[in-house]
Amino acid sequence: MNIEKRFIRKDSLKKLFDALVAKNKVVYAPVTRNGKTSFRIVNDFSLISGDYIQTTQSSKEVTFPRTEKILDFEKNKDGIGVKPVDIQPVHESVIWGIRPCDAVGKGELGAIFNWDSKDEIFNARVAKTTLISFSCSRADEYCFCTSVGGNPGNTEGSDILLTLAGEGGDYLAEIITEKGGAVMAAAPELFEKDPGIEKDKYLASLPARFSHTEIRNKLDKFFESEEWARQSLRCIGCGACAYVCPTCACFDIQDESHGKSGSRVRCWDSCGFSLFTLHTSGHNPREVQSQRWRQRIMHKFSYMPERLSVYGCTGCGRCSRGCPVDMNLLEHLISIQEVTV
Amino acid sequence: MRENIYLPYQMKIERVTYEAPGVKTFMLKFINEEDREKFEFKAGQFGEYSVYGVGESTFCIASSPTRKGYIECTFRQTGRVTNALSNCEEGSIIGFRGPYGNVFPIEEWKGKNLLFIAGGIALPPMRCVIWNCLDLRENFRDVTIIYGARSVKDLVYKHELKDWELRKDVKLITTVDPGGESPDWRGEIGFVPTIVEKTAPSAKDTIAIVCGPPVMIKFTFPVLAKLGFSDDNIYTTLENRMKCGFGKCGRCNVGKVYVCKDGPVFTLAQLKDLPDEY
Amino acid sequence: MDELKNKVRELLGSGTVKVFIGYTTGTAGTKRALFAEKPEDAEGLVFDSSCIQNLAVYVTKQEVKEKGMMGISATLPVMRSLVQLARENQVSDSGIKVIGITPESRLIDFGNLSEVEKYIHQFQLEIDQKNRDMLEKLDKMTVSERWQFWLKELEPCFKCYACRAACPMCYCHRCTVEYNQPQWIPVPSHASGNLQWHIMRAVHLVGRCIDCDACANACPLAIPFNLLNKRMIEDARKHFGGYQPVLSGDHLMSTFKPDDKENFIR
Amino acid sequence: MAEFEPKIVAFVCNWCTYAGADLTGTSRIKYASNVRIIRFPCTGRIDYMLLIKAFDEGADGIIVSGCHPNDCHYTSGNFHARRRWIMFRDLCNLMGIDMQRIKFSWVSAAEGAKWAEVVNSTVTDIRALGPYEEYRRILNHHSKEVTNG
Repeated sequence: MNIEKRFIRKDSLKKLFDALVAKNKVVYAPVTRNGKTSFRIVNDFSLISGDYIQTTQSSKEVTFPRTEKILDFEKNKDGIGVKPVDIQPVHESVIWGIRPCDAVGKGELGAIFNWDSKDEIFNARVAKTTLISFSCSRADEYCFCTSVGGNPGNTEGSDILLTLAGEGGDYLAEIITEKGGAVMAAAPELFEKDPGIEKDKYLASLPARFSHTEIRNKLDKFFESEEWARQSLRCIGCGACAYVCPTCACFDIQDESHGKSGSRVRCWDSCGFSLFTLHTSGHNPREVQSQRWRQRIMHKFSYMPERLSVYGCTGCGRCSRGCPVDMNLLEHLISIQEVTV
Repeated sequence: MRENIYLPYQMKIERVTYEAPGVKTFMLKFINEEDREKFEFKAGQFGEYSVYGVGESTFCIASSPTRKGYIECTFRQTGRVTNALSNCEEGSIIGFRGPYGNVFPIEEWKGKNLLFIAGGIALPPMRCVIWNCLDLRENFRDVTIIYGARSVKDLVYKHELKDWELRKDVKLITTVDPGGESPDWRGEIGFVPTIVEKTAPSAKDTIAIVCGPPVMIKFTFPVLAKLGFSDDNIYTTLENRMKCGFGKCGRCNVGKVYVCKDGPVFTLAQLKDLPDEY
Repeated sequence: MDELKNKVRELLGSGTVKVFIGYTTGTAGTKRALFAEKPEDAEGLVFDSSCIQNLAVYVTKQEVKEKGMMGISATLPVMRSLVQLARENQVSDSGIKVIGITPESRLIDFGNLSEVEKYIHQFQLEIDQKNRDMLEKLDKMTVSERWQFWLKELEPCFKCYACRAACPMCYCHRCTVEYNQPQWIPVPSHASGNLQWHIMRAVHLVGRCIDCDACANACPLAIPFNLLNKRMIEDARKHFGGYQPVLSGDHLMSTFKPDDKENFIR
Repeated sequence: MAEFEPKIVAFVCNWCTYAGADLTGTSRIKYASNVRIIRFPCTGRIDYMLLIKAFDEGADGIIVSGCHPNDCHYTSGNFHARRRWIMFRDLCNLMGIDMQRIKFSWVSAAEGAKWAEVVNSTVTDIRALGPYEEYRRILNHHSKEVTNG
């Protein structure tokens, strides 16, 4: 489908939001609390935060919840009854106000969940989610989408992309997919004719800092490098980077029961945890933090491109912002590019 | 194709066999007739076995794909799930997802000699391929099995070892570590690599399949090399921690290789290309 | 600042110390840990009031320990942590050299941990007014209101365990949450799992927490769970006269008094 | 509707309260049947997480009971336990866990009547409080959508 360009006036934005809520969509939008901006279900437009470069967490939780039930079981007199989770009742939802880099993350997650067997639980959620992205007019020192093939006005993955066109507060709306078209159909009168807005003029300027293909080539021979140990010395091995990341998909499968019944759930896990790869025998293939840090970088910038044909990083910078010890991914990637093997 | 890829087949424990201290074999039958008929696997593949309310655990299918209608698994009681499995009685229902992973290229081995080398609890993954080959015995030339364990009581599949011993078309060599023998032990005494060096057949036209604890593997490979086995003719299986079994949970990869998809079966030549992460 | 750099150059140059743990400037002016191993690395050292990470967390990290004798620039909370860690046999004079930094940014070249102990005992372990007010506010709520407060506050917690990782006292190789026989703490993040995790964390730190706020600063979601630790510090004072990290002797929760007062046991 | 019957879990020490509860039975003193007794070697062994686990498994109330001070079979297990409970109660209270649902007592091997009284009064109190709905509501909330801010 060709991208259709329209124009939305400042005061039409709220009307569009209200129209979506009125259509019974579950709308996730950025809300700021305790100084952190996260996607929450919002019914009231005034609660939405406008002043953020990036949300603390990515929106992946909508399609890949941190705890997702996969089946229920119940012990009965005949043994055990097992009921797979019914994926159909997932609500039609809209993610409002995500950044283009987050929308790219949708595709990267999708690659992981579909490269071999298809994860229909994930796919059902994606199918029912519409992404209304907002281009970036500002970037900070953590952002590096342009270094991994994105840009502040990237349409990839979004259903509609809104670009703030100057001080006036009006928006250029790019309707990218059929889902985006359906949003427009919810309030067609709000989508006016595009007066010919020059989108690029309003986007943040963010020169690329490294070349992801160069990094990828370099990583092929970088496994044994001492750089990993040097970089990860201050890493304390928590899972913050993985949990705020829009593309990290590592998970655990756990059973939880109360009395005779319970559920099996799929829940987030992180390659940064020391017990992630621990064998029951006590042997651990990735014993120290440098090996785990290497896995994180290699997986995103070498293994994923090779096996899944996508990079595992959108350049959103959340991992660096959320890191308690300032493990700055951009800085580390640049240093990998600079170090001689 | 199952819509929910995490959904296990319901399996009934048909028979429990005590193999060795802490080691049991389950014969599992599909509760659903349709599942039973559709289910197919090949030697070398593994699955996720689960006790509802406790969790899932990964291990190989220990029965041969030539024996239809059921699968068998052998496990040692070590962690939470294997402990719970161990407490299951005949008739209880457990979950099974699979089969996952790649297979031993048995087709390619036609007309060759086979040398199986296993240590301790690593005979189960081997047993699958041994029976598979024995059931197609006419396809192969000499078959030699070298199996060692710490002590006589730690040898698993004792009744099958007897079967193999009696067969004229199989050469079976069993061994126990020094000090592990019983008064009536008639097999070899010594560590597996030493016994391999002493008793292995010629490397010419021979495929070696090696499974065992890391330390055994580490010392057996050089012996095989010395005997003239090429890296392409030595097979083994890797076991890394896994949760999903289909390349999503992110746990099992060794470099860019996913053990759950590209493995668990590897040739030594392939292993040498991998980083030391297993 | 230069005094610190010179001191570290001297320590590394003479080989007294193999690695010096200090602060340096990180992204956007924030401060982060620096591991100086050569005298010239000392050039990167900085110190100011924004150096808030508790560096004592690194003295139990295997990869840092392997480098040999450690030196550390220690603010009051770091010194307290070190003394507590020494009490728990995690660090000793043979493994660490402490360069103290007073609240006035004066350097103290401690000869050994006993001197550090003596120094920290000049200061009471006391929680600040802002948090005291917050606790008071919570006390005024009904039990149900407090329950709702915590459900809401803990709801975003996705169990990244940054709070645990940032805490110098959480040095266990295998934490209770990682034991699964039995599974003390549910692995997934959900209301009851989060509640249990934070109760457990708070209890394991009773009498050991030195109120450095490293956990709260580390939390990527800014969850105020450190209020639990602060309440425990206040209560220890109320019930048992408070505590201070010590190099020897009894620890608040490993001991008792026959006349400990309570009013709830029938 | 039938009257609410609270589920109560009692964590007791082997040497005093368990023996005391035994005496209650052998003395043929009748007491409420709502209690499930779990025997421990000593109150010092009763991990605080067990109390939370009891709520997690659906208990409405909890009794923790052991030897009187100075009577501990292991000399000081109950003193250690007491100190822990003092702190733990305050923590739970701050967390909004209803401390009226956890009762602590010292019941000796000779106090069969006291045990009956402890159980009966606990059952009465918990019955008045009703089922612990607040805790039950937080169980099994998997895959819920991200909540409203």
